[in-house]
Amino acid sequence: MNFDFSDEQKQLRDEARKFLAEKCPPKAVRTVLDGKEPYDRELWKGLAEMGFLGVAIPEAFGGAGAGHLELCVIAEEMGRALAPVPFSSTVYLAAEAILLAGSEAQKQKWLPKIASGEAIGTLALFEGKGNPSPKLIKLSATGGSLNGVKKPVPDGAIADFAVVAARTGSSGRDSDISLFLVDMKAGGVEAKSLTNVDPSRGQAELTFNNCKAEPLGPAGEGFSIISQVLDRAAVLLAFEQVGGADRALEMGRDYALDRIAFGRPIGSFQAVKHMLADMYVSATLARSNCYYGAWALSTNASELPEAAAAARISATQAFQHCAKNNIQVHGGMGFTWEFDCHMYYRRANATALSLGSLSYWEDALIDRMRKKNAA
Amino acid sequence: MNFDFSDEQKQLRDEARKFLAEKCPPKAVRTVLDGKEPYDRELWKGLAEMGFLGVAIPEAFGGAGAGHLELCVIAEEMGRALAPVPFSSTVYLAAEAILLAGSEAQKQKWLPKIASGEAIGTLALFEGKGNPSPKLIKLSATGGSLNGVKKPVPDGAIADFAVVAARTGSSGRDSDISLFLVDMKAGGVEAKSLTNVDPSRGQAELTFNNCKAEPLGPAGEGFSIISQVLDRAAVLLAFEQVGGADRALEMGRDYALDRIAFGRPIGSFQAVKHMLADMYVSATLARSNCYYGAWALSTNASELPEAAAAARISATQAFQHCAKNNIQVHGGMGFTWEFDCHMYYRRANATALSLGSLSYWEDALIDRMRKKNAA
Amino acid sequence: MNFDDTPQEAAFRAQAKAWIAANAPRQYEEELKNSSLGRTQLKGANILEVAKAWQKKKADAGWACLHWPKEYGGRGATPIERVIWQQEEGAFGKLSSMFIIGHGMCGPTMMAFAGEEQKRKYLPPLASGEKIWCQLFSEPAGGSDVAGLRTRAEKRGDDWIINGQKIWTSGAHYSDYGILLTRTDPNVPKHKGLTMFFLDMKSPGVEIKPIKQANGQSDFNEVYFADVKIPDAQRLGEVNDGWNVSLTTLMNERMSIGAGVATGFPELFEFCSSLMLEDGPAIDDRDVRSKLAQWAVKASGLKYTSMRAISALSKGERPGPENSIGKLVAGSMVQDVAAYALDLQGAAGVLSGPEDAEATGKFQAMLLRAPGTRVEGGTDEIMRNIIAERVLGLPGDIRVDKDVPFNKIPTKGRA
Amino acid sequence: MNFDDTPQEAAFRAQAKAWIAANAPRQYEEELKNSSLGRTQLKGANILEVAKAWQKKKADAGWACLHWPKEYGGRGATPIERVIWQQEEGAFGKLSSMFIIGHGMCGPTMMAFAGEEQKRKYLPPLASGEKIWCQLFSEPAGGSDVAGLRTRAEKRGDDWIINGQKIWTSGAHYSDYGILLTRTDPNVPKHKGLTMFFLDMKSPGVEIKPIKQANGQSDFNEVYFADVKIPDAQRLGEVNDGWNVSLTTLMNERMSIGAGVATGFPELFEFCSSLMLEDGPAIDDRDVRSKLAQWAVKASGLKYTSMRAISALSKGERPGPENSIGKLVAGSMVQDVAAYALDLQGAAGVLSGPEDAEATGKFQAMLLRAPGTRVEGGTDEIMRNIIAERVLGLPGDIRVDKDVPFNKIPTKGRA
Repeated sequence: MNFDFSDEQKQLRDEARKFLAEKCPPKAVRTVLDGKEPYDRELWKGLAEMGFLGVAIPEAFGGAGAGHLELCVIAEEMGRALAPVPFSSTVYLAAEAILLAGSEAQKQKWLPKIASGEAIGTLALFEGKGNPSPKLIKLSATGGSLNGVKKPVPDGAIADFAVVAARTGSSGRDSDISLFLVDMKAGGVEAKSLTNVDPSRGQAELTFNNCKAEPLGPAGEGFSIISQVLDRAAVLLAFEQVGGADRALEMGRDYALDRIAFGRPIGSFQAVKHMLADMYVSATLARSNCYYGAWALSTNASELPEAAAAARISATQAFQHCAKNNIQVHGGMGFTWEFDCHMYYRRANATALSLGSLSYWEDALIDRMRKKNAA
Repeated sequence: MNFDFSDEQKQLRDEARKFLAEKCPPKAVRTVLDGKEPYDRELWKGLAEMGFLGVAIPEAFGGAGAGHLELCVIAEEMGRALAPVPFSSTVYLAAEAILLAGSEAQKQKWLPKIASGEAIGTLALFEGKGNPSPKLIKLSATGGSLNGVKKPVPDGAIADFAVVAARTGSSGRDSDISLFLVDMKAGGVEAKSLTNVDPSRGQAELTFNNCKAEPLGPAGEGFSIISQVLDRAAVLLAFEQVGGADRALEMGRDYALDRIAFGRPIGSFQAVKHMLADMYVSATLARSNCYYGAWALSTNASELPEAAAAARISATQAFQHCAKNNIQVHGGMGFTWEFDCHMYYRRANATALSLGSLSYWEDALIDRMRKKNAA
Repeated sequence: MNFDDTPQEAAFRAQAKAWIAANAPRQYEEELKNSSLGRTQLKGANILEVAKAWQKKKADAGWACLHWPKEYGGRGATPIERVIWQQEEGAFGKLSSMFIIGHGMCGPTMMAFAGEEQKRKYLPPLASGEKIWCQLFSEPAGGSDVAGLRTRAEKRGDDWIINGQKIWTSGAHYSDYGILLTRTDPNVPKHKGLTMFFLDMKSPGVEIKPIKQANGQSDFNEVYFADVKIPDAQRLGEVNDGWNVSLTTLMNERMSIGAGVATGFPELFEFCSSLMLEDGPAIDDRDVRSKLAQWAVKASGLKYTSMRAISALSKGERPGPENSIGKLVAGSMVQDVAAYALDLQGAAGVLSGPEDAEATGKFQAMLLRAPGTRVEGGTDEIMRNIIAERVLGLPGDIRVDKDVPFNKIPTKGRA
Repeated sequence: MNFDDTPQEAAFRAQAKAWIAANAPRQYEEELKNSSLGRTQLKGANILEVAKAWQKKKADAGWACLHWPKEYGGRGATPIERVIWQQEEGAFGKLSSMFIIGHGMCGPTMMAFAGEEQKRKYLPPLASGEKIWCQLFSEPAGGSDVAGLRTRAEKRGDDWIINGQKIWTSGAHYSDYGILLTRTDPNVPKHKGLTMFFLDMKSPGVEIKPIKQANGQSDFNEVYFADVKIPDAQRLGEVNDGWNVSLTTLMNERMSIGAGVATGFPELFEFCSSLMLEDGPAIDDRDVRSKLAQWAVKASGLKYTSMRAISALSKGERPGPENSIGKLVAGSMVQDVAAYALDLQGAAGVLSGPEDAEATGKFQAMLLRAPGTRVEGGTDEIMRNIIAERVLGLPGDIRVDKDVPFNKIPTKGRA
C-alpha cells in the first residue's frame, strides 16, 4: 500500500506552488476581485506554458498525458493560491466532458486548445436555483438549435466554448437530456456577467437564441455524462478546497504566533489554540477523504461516486470552517478588505455551491453508500 | 410586563429546594438507582405533605389549587434533585389527562388520591419504538376490555392506575384512538420492570389481557387529548430538564474552581472556562424558552403547542449538553460510579426520550410555527 | 408571569404609539423593515438626513434619550418606558443606529465626568441628533486588549498634544465630537497610564479614513492624530485614571438592552416557507425542518432572555453580563443561517446581485457581513470569558503583563 | 497512489492469513465482530483465558509482538508487517486488548531502560501473554497533569519504599507486573523529582480495588501502595529522571497506530438501513441522511488518515502527534452517534436490556460508555493542545508551576 502521492507528484506540487507563489500572489487575485480584469491572462498563459492546463489530457490531444493524480496536486495549489483563472470550468468540467463523451474530431478540435491556453471552456448546466437534476433543465434543443437561459455559468462571459445540457425529450426520465457543444464565438449566445460572492471568479448568465450547437456524446445520455463529470470535478475541486483550507489555517496560525494581546501571542490562549486545532482536524480529515477520491478518480474505480461525494462534503466544510475561523483569529483586521482573509472566505462559500449544494451531496453520498451495501 | 415568576412563586421554589436538599440528597437517588427500592416512598410521602403533588389540582379535588406556574417551579427543583419518584408520570401525565378529560366522578376518585400521595398514576401510550402517533397504537379496546402490550410505561410497575391509549376504530384517522382509565389493582394487567438507561426512574412493560377499563373522555378524542397532555407535560418536564442542566453546570463550575492541575484551578484554562460558558448559554436559552412555555401553559394560550415544543427541544438539549460536559470537566473522576455526574447524564438522556424524541419535537415545532403563520 | 403593561406603562405606551403614528416618516417604514444585516441604505434618500430629522422631531417633542434627565435633553423616563418606546418605534428605531454610540456611551460618560456647564452645552444637541459623537478607544495594536492602546497624550501647558491612531471608529466621518482614550504614562502597567478626553472631531490634525470592510462596505474608520491639541478642560476624570472612566462607558453600553440582536432566523423561516425545492416546499423537507427547529429555539431563547432582562430592568435590577449571551449566540448563528440559505439555493446561491439572487440577495449580503458580527463589540472569545468570569465566577486568564510597565510589553510574537 | 501490497508484503500477508485461518479460535469470531463500545464480554467463556490461549499460540508460532526483536519473544518484523498482521487478525485482535498496555508501553520501556538479563527474563513471557503487565502513572491528584503525581518512593538501603495511590490502572487485577512512576524528590519542580520502577504486582502492600465506572462496568482499578518494597535493581532510568523515561513510554503508545478507533458509524449506518420509521425506512428520511452523511465523512476521513499514517510508516517515517486526531474526533462522535441512535428509537430508546432494547441495546451501552472515551488516554482538551502545540507550533499553556518546588504547588482551588 502506498496511500500517498509519489515523489514525482510531490515534486510537481512543489513546482506548482513555487510557480503560483511567484505568478499569483494575493495582489494578482485582487486585480480580478476588484473588477479590473475578468481573469488573470498572464497567469493563464503561464499555466499553459508550465503544462498544467493539459496535465491530464493525453499527449495525442496536445496534453502532457500525465494523469489525474498530477491534476489533483495542481488543483490543490490552485486552491491555495486562489488562482483567478477559469481553471476549474475549463479543465475539470469542459475538458472532462469532452474526454468522456467527445468524438475524435471534437477532441482534436478543443483539447489541444485547452492545453495550450487558447480556449476557455465551461459547463452550462444550471438554470437558476436548484441542484443538478434533469428536471430542472428546460433549455431546449431542437434541430441542432438551442433556446433558453443558463445561470449561473462559471466563467461563462469569457468562455470560448461551452458544454450545454439541454432538453431533448419530455418522458420525465434522465434520457430527456443530451449534451451539446457550443462555439461561443459563432453567435446565438449572449453572455451577461453576474455579480457573485466571489468576484475573483466570474459567473454569467448565458441566453441561447436559436444557437447552433453540435451534439456531444450520444443523445439521451447527457445526464449520465454530467453525473460522471460532476463526480470527477468534485474530487478535483475538493483538492482546491483543501488547498484553500490549508492556506487559511496557515494564515491563522501565523497571525496567532505574531499578534500580541494581553502581553502574549494570542496563539497562547487556549480559545485560539483549540480553534486552530479544530481547523487542522477538519482540514486533515478532508485531505484524507480527498486522497481516497484521487485514488478512485485516477483508477476509474467503481468507488468513485461514493469517494467523490465524501471528498466534496468534507472539503467543502473544511474550507468554509477554516476560512471563517481564520477571520475570527485575525479579529477586526480579518474583516478588512485590506487583509486577504475575506478572499478565502468568499472563495470557500462560492466553491461550496459550484457543483450543487452541500445538502445535495449529502443526499448523494447516502444514496451511493446504500447502493454499494445493497450490491 | 412581568416575564418572571412572582415573589410568592420564587418563595415556593426556595421552599421546594430546601425540602429536596434535605430529603433528596444524591444518596437517596442512589438507593433507587442501585435497585434497592423502586422509588423513594418517604420522599413521595413528604412531597404529598408539602402539598407539592397537588399544587396544580383544584381545591375541590383535594389539591392546593395554586396553578401551573407553581407546578413549574416545583418541577425545576425535582429535576435539579433528580427526585427518584413517579412525579412526572403521576402529576404531569396522569393528573393532567384526568383534569383535561375526566368526568366529575373520575376526578373525585383519583385527583384527591394523587394530591395525598395515595395513588401513583401513569400514561400508557407507547408500544415499542417510535414517537407519539395514532398509527402506532395497536392495543385494542372492545366492549370495555383492553388487550395488548404497552412499553415503555414510565413507573408502570408501581402505578395504581393508568391512562391507556387504545384503538377503538380502524378508519386510519386520529379518531380511531380513545382513552381509558385502568385501575391497576383490579386485575387484567401484568407489569414487568424493564432495565433502562436511568434506573433511578422505573420503566415497565404492561400486558393487558381482557383488562376492564372505563373510558376517559369522549370516544375518538383520545389522540387529541393526548396531544394536549403531551404539550403540557413537555413544558413541565422542560422545567425538570432545566433544573438538571443548571445543577450539572453548577457541579462543573464548582469542580473547575476546586480542582488543581498544572498548578492552577482547571477553571482558569480557557478550554474549561469556555466549555462552562457554553453550558451556561444553553441552559439560559432553555430557561427562557421554558418561561414562555410556563406562561402559555398557565394561561391556556393558543401559543401553547409552539411554546411547548420550543421549551422541550431547548431544555432537552441543554440538559444533555450540560450533563455530558459536566462529566468532561470532571475528567476521569466524572466517569466513576462514585461521583454523581453520571446520574445527571443518565437522567438527561432518559428524559430526552420520554415524550417522544428530539426529532419528533423538531418536526412538531415547525408544523406549529407554520400553522401560526398561516393563520 | 404576564406580558401585560401596568396601567402606567399602558398609558405611556398609548401616548408613544399615538405620537409615532402621527409623526414618524412612514414613507421609509417598509424599506427599514426589510433591511437586514449587511444592508442599511435607503434608496433615493440620504439616511443620515432622514435620521437626523427624525431624531430632532423626537427631541422637540420630548421623545429623545428617554432615560436622560430633562435638563440634558432627555425625558427622565424609567428604563422600562425606554424599552416600551423602542418597541413602539419599531423599524424606525433602525434610523437611530448612528446615534447609538453617542447616546449609549459618550453621553453617559460625559454625564459622569464632565463639568455641569459642559453637560448643559454638549448633551442637549447630542440628544437631539444635531451633533453626533463617536468613541475612540480601539487601536490596531489593541483589539480585544483595549488597554493595550498606544495613542499618546502629552501635557503642554494647559493643553494635551495627541499623536497616534485609532481604528474601528463607527461614524467618525460624520461625527462632531468624540471621546478619546489615550496613554499618558507608558512607564507604568498598562491599565494605570491611561487618560480620557473629549474632543472636537474638526480639530486640526485629525484625519479620518474610511476602512473598507471585507464585505466591501465602510461602516468604520481609522482616525489619525497628528499633534492634535485638546484643552485640559476637556479631560474626563483624573489623569491616568482613564481605564476606570472607560469602564463606565462600557458598562453603560451593556445597559442598553432591548435593541435585540439579528439572528437571521425570521428571514430564513420566511424564505423556507416560500421556497420550492425539487421535491416540494423547502419547509416540508425533514432536513430543512430539523435545522430550522434548532435555530428557532435559539432565536426564541434569545427573545425571551431579552424579555426576562427587561422585566428585571422594570423592577429596578441592573442587567448583568448575562446579556453577552445575545451577541455570542446571534453572531455565529447569523453566519450559519446565511450559509444555509445559500445552500438551499444550490449553485445559484453564489449570485449576490439584488436582481439575479434569490430573496434579492439578502442572505448573500448577510453572509459577507457576518464575520464582523463575531468580532465587533467584543469577540466570541471575549464574550465567553465575560460569561465564565463575571457570571460563573471562574478565574480570569493569567495576565502576564499585569505588573509590567507598558513600554516593556512585547509587541510582536516572533522575532 | 495505491492500496496494493508490495510482493514482500503480499507474501507476508498470505502467510499470516493462512496461519490465522488454521489456528484462530473461530468459535468466538461472530461474537467478537459484534462487540462494540461498552460491551466486551464473551458469553459462556472466560475472555481472559481465551485471550491468553490465543496469545500463547501466536507466540509459539512467532506471531506475537511482531515488531519486537526475536530474542525478546518477537518476530523482528517491520512496522508495515505489523499493520498487515492486524488487518488479517481482524476481530480476533479484540482479544489482545488486555495485552495492549504491556506490549505497547511497558515492553518498550523495559527494552529501553532495563538491563539485558532483565529483558531476557521478563520480555518473552510478556510477549506470549503468560504474564500481563500494567502501567501505574495516573493518580487522583494527577489527571491530565501526569507529572503532578504524589506517590512517594523513599530509598531505604538497596530498596525503595513506596507509599501512595494510583488510579485508572487497566487490568491491575489480572496483571503480574507493572511499571510505576513515583516521586522521589518533592523539593524540586514537579518534572524533576520523578523516578520510574517496575514491580511485581503480587508484592506485599499492594492492594487493588476495582473502580466502578459510570456505566456500571469495571475496566479500571485503584492501586494502593503501603510500604511496598522495590529493589533498586528494578529502577528504570536514573533517579529523578522518571519524567523522561515516561516520555519514552508515552511516545511508544502513539506508535501503535492502525488499531483504529470506534466511531459508532458502521453500527449506526447498519441500524438506519434496517430501521423503519413511521413514514418509511429511516435511511430514506432526509434528516437522517444529512446526519449520516456528516458522520460518514468523519468516519471515512479517520479511516483514510490512518491509511496515510500507515503508508508513512511503511516508508520509515515516524507517526507524529497528528494521530491525536483519531481519538479527538472519535471520542465525541461515538457519544453523538449513540445519542442519535436512541433518538431514532423514540420513547423506547430509553430501554437498555438486551431483550427489550432495539439492536440488543448496543447503542444504549455505547452511550453510557462514551463519556469515558473523551477522557481516557488524554482528554479532548489535551488532544487539542497536542495538535496546537506539536503540529501547529503554537505556544504551550502558561505553566505557573514550572519552576515551583512540587511541595509548594497549591492542591485546592478554593480555601
